[in-house]
Amino acid sequence: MKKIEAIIKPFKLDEVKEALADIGVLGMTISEVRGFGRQKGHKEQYRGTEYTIEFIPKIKIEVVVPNEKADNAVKVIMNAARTGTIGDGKIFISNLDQSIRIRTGETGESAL
Amino acid sequence: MKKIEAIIKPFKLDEVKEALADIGVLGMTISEVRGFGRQKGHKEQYRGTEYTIEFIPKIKIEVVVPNEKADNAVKVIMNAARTGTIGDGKIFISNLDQSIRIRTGETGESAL
Amino acid sequence: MKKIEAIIKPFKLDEVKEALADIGVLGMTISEVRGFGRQKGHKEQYRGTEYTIEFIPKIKIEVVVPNEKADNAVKVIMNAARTGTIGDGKIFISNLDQSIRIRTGETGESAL
Amino acid sequence: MSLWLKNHKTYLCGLLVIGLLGLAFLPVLAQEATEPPAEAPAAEVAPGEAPAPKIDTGDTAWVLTCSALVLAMTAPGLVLFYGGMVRRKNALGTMMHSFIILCLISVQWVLWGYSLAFGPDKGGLIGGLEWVGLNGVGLDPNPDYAGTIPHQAFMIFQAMFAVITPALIVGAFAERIKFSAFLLFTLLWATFVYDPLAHWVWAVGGWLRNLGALDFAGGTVVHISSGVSALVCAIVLGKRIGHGSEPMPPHNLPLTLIGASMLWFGWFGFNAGSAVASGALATSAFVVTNTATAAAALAWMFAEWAYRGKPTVLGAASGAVAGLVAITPASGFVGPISSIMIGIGAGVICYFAVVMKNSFGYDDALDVFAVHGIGGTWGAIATGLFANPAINSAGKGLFFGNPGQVMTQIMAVAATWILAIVGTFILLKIVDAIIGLRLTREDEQTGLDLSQHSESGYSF
Amino acid sequence: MSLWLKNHKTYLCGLLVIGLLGLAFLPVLAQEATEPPAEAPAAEVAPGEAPAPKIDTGDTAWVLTCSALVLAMTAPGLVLFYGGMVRRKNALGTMMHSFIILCLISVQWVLWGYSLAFGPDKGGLIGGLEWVGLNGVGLDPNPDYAGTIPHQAFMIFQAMFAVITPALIVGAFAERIKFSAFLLFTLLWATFVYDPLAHWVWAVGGWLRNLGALDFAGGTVVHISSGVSALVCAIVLGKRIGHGSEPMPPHNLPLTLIGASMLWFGWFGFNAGSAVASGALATSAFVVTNTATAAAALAWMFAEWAYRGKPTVLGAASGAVAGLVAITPASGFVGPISSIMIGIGAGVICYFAVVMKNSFGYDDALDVFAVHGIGGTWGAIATGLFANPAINSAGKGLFFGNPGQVMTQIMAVAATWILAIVGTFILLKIVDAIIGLRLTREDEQTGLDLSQHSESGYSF
Amino acid sequence: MSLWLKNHKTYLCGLLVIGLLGLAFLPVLAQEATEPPAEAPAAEVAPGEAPAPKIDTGDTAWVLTCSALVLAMTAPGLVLFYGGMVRRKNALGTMMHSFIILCLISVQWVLWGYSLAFGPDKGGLIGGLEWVGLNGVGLDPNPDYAGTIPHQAFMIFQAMFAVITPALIVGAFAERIKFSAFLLFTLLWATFVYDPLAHWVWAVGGWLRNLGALDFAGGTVVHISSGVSALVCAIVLGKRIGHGSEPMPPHNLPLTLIGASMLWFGWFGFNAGSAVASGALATSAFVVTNTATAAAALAWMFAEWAYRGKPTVLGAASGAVAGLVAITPASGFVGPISSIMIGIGAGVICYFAVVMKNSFGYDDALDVFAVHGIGGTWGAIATGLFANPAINSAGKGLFFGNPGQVMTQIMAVAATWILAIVGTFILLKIVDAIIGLRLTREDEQTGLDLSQHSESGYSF
Ligand SMILES: Nc1ncnc2c1ncn2[C@@H]1O[C@H](COP(=O)(O)OP(=O)(O)O)[C@@H](O)[C@H]1O
Ligand SMILES: Nc1ncnc2c1ncn2[C@@H]1O[C@H](COP(=O)(O)OP(=O)(O)O)[C@@H](O)[C@H]1O
Ligand SMILES: Nc1ncnc2c1ncn2[C@@H]1O[C@H](COP(=O)(O)OP(=O)(O)O)[C@@H](O)[C@H]1O
Repeated sequence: MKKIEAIIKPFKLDEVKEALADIGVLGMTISEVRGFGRQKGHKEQYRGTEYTIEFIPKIKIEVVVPNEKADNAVKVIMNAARTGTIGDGKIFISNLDQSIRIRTGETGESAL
Repeated sequence: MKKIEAIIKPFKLDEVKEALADIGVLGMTISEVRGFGRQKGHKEQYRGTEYTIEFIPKIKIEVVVPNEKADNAVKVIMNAARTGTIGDGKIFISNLDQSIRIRTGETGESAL
Repeated sequence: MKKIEAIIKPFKLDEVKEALADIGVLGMTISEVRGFGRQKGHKEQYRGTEYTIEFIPKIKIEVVVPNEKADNAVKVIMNAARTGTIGDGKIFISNLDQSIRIRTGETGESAL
Repeated sequence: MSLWLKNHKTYLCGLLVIGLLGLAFLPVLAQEATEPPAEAPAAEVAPGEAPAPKIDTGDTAWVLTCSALVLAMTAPGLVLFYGGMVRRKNALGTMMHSFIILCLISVQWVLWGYSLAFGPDKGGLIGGLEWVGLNGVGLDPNPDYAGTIPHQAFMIFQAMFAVITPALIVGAFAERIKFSAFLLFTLLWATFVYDPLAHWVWAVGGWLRNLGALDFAGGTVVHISSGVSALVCAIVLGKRIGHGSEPMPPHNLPLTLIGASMLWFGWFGFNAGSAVASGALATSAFVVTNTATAAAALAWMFAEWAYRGKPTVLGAASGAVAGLVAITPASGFVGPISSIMIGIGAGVICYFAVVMKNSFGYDDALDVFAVHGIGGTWGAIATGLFANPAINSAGKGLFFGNPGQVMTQIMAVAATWILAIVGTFILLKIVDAIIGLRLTREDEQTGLDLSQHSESGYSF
Repeated sequence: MSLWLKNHKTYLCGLLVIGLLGLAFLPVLAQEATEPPAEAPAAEVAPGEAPAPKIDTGDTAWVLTCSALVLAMTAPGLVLFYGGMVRRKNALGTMMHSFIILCLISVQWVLWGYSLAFGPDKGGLIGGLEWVGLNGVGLDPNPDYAGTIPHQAFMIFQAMFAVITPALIVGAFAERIKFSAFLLFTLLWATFVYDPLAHWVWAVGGWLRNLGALDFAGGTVVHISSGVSALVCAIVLGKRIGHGSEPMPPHNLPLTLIGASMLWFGWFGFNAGSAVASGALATSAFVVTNTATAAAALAWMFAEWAYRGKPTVLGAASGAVAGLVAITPASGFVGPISSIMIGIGAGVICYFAVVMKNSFGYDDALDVFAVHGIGGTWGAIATGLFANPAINSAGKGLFFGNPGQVMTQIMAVAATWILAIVGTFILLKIVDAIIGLRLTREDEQTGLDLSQHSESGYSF
Repeated sequence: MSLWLKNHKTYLCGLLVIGLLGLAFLPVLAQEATEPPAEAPAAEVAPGEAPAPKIDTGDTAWVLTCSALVLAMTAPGLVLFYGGMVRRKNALGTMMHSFIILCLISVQWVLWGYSLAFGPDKGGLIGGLEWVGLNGVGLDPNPDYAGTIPHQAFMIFQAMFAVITPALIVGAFAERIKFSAFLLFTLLWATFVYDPLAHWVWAVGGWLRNLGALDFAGGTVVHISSGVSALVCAIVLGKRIGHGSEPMPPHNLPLTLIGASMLWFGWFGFNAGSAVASGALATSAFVVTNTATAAAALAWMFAEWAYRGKPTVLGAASGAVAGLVAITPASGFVGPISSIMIGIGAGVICYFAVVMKNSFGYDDALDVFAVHGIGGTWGAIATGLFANPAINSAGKGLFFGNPGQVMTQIMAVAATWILAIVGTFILLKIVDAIIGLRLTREDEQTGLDLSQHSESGYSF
């Protein structure tokens, strides 16, 4: 199994979710993260002071898929999350030893 | 070393923590995530509009353990986190190259 | 490529970020997590009741670097994040199969 | 049929509440249409003409202002005070409790509550139905209650008291009651506990009033009654799931502190408005209210600091509320130095009442009993101690040479405790039988907001 | 040059607003300097002397109190009510809308708004410029409007109405308007829609006033005008990006509920203050305001419970506001039982107006039209039905034997709708041409807070 | 022993505060008991009887209402305004500062503060101890201060001023002061800086009052004194850890905006209530307060927009407060157009004072000096410019032909600056020696909420 982690722009979440559902990936876990990279942050000003907020809100999607589905999943995430502007984010893929469904104890791909 | 990531129902956190402590796992990191899967979300209604909130609050526990403790840790997490209803969550296990304790620079299992 | 995950004290974030930038690591993703370990939590009291809050706020930094930069990155994180007191946190290193830049589709180290 | 009933209990309750409200409704509509134009307030808009004989503009301005202030005690005051103290998942639902009581009792009071409480006396125990739908409650002063303001001004001022009393109770069953059951219980409690009690203490002919019990602004009627009823609720409903094992810290203490501030602000209306006129007595009540509250907040804070090592913000806020409660019955009878004593007493006594709660084991979630029940009892007795005839000739306490007053006060307290305990217990059992009081385990774990209202308080 | 213009449009707008404000500014400064000391209020500070002949201290206290209460409706009332309902990224920007309107119109009103609205009548349509800069608006009573309070007290009370009316509209274009465009539109709308309309209905010589239309506290002037204008704004601006596809839940409903509470609290000033005196009429208005509001909140809640299965907190809060809106024109004319009817009507009608919105497809983000436009229209007509001459001899409705009143009310409503639609449409087009109404796509996605104000509401 | 002392300093401070409060306590208790029943307010509740000779119900209603409004400025006004501006970890602790000052000074004022400030004059510098414990401060009017309201009404109105003044200072030492040190400092400052200053300016016999300095509602006494003292606090305490290097954005600006709104709302009581009567002068003060505030908010916003490119919400809120500050001393002396000038001046001057702060390098965390110190100074001088004898015969400024007034104003300002600087500096040094002013590094990094109060503001 592969674990795919995608850091995307927050407003793209719904599209990515739909795209994954379309290819039969029906589970995922997301979290709110903040990213730092090429994309410039924004300025905020409070009375006399100005701050540059360098960390930008992003959504991290974690989705575990069987090996054979990984490439396809990456592809649809990329298509759905892309706006073409800096800061669209990254996809990281790593290997997973095992996955287990807590409710039933099923393991491996049938746990997904 | 193994990294165990468990996505569980939030109100099970305390029980899981106790269960891990009982087998001598004394460190862990948790985060608030939202999950999408078989478990159905809930409806919210605001004036004329109804939304289905599909992402459900979950807790992700990340715990790094020596290889030989991994199976046992997975077992106690599973037992403590299980309610038997849909949405109990998943456990993902992956391999870790190295771990380091920042304070002392210790590495490997002694860093845990 | 290596994925480095560092759990650090929140007020050390800026220093770690600067330190990484100094060695040319210009992207990272952070999230707010809570940690449990040797460091003791704090007490809170509300009217008649006293609670011990065992989970302590931490920042998790995730940064993906080419293999050859990994050791250096770990070193600077360690130096920047260390206060020498309990709870300074951990660094976990694991292997990454692939990384992709969503905007361009670049893969591997050039995606970072 | 019985299955259908079971599934629709929640909804049936709605109908029940509507039905009860509607009962008194139709007969009085006609009455309004034919209401005699006893006086012509319209004259007021025509510039230059004299106002109706006895109405004093300053007194009326004051009582209307105070009525608005007392409304602000319930919403946003209590809404915030209680809403901030619960867990996030119950924030909205808890706020809704206070808010909807404001709506429900405002209508109940106009329809039949005022008549039961202040209508023509029946045997010292209850008002008659003569004033149902405010029939006969017009814009001329009613000298029995307030000689210089329109009768309806007195009525609406009292309405706000009828509103806040059940709203105080909600802290006891917070985080675990069914919304429909809560609605029905509130309506019944207002009708069968509050309205009679208000009659006993304040109405012309009420037996406790005749007894000579002193209660300037509602120590017994409002605070003891709600505090003691809260205790009964907490015991009958049982503990929240996880009580004692999981931490249940307040989700938003800034809201609670603002709520306490709004309570303080509004309480000037409550106490100083109870003079039902502007002037010296209102001023005196205003001054002692502020002083006792401040002293009580300091006392709670220092007591906690000494006992537990840290002065807390929630403690200071709670102490302020305890002080407000305790000075309420005394506010028209005592001077500033006495009010400091009453405040210090309230802060220390209520703090230890809160601390001791844990050893009794009931789950009065937001400490209504400790603050309003115990604080109100202390205030009622303190009135019997500190009442100074130089402030108000109507009241003379132990320290001013009238030991009998303390006994009278204790009798009034006891009567209130008994009515509250018995009445609340019976009503809870009735509502439990009809609808069931508690949420299902799953709904409780989900929280009031989603399970009862399909809403989330926050979406960050 | 034209590029420069394009890049600096935003800033130019600021200058424009300043300029417009400044226009009436300089001429009147001199006037103030030479203002004759017609009366000597300073006498008041000297103890023992008699106050100026006709000023009543109770009435003045009441109207000043009410002015403060109506201010609290806008800020913090509307600030919170609307601010809590938008998404987090627009929280501050939306709150700013109400807050800055308070600032902008407070100044506009003093400079020229009051003169246009209440100044010496020109053909029933508009006030003259005689009172620009409050020239001649002094501290003696003006018996045309209020015979027992200083003229400036009446002026400042009305100022708060002029403030809140455009502030109600902001719910319609929430989350997508440029701040500079918003500022300019507001200033124009206040001047060219609100001021004339206030003249028509309330000023001596106003044609709707002469017609005999009943509007005690501003059902047409304030609520229909803002509600209908809101609809036009929603249509002209178009939908928010993602409307209908993305969820847009309120980010902080506790704030909204507190806002509704503050609206309720402040509305006592709005309605009962409209008696411009303390006494029987103010009391009557106070009582029916509270009762109708409570009934409407219950009605909305039960309607929603029946129709959708759950009683919501936002529903109860919205129902309360609908009730406040509907009772506004009727508040000085009807009795308590009628007010329950009006409230129930408001709750049910406005709830279904909100539900039906979705089938029409415009994006009135915070339902200003459904609550204020529809609710106000219902209230205006209901005034023609329920006005009871026993309460106020100036008003007699259908149910009290005067069928003609309903027609008069409908005419006033129609006139208001027409002025609001035409005026708002033209002004929006003008502002769109000068500055452009909508945010860029990117700014809208970023949110008002960062894109318009470089601030974040929360930093947790 | 000395180790024990060191470890228990915090707690000792508590005792010290109690002790100080208690000092004046016991002697006066007996007095109250024997207080002669000089007048019988109880008569008021008996319907139909005439009120005490000189008390005016409208004036009393107004002053009591205003007292409640001024309380709302501190809590929830300042609680929210300051509480929203700090970082999350200090939210509760900062709110506590304002709240507990309300409690502490309410008691101090009754025990000895009022006597020091307004008691029988001793050499123009301080009041005597004759009125300690409100001995002799009864319910009959005191014509020296307010001839138509009970003396205690004047006293409680003034109490709210004594409360808010030290509460303004807390913005300067926010996020780094020890709670115990803060408590002691506040009590000393109120006693040794505020009380004498209030005497100088307002008491019969006070030397600045005799000099003819104009300060209608407390520009010098309240704002300059707190603003200048704040500067001293900021310098003596030093910068917060991380100041200048870490971002320290406000954690909850909606709260700050609500706080600013409540300040505006309550400030009507502050300024218009300072007429200590209802009527023309109160109305005039009310009108100019609203107008100046609005103008100042706009001015700050446009200044910032021009200077930094974006109009901010915090800027508008800050501008409103600056306007309120500046109009305070002028509010009973100037007309509406002048008030616009004063407001514009306040908005622009205070904005640039805030901007310039950074080049001086002190850490006045929430800009108390820039807003209250500078804004108050501008207001005091502006009073000398714009005071119009047509509004109030007691004041005549430069523009109305009296150049000397400006000099008098400058003298009053200078005297206030000197007292504030010297007094605050000495008191800080004393408190630092006894308890230590600053938190430990670790406590500061943890935040006030956990380190000082063992509480978390939010638990989301
Ligand atoms: N080396 C990295 N390790 C982990 N996350 C990264 C790394 N580089 C970038 N990111 C994440 O990807 C996001 C987008 O990266 P950025 O450089 O801004 O734009 P782009 O993806 O278009 O190159 C960042 O905000 C950050 O969350
Ligand atoms: N393929 C997946 N990848 C990552 N997380 C998943 C995946 N499938 C499910 N999850 C996580 O597990 C949670 C529970 O899954 P769900 O399908 O609802 O129930 P169950 O665990 O009982 O099968 C989800 O809410 C989500 O957080
Ligand atoms: N076994 C573990 N797996 C995952 N995270 C851990 C583990 N042990 C500790 N941590 C994380 O590291 C943080 C610091 O650990 P702690 O034991 O408190 O101090 P130290 O790092 O000084 O040994 C914890 O708060 C937790 O977030």
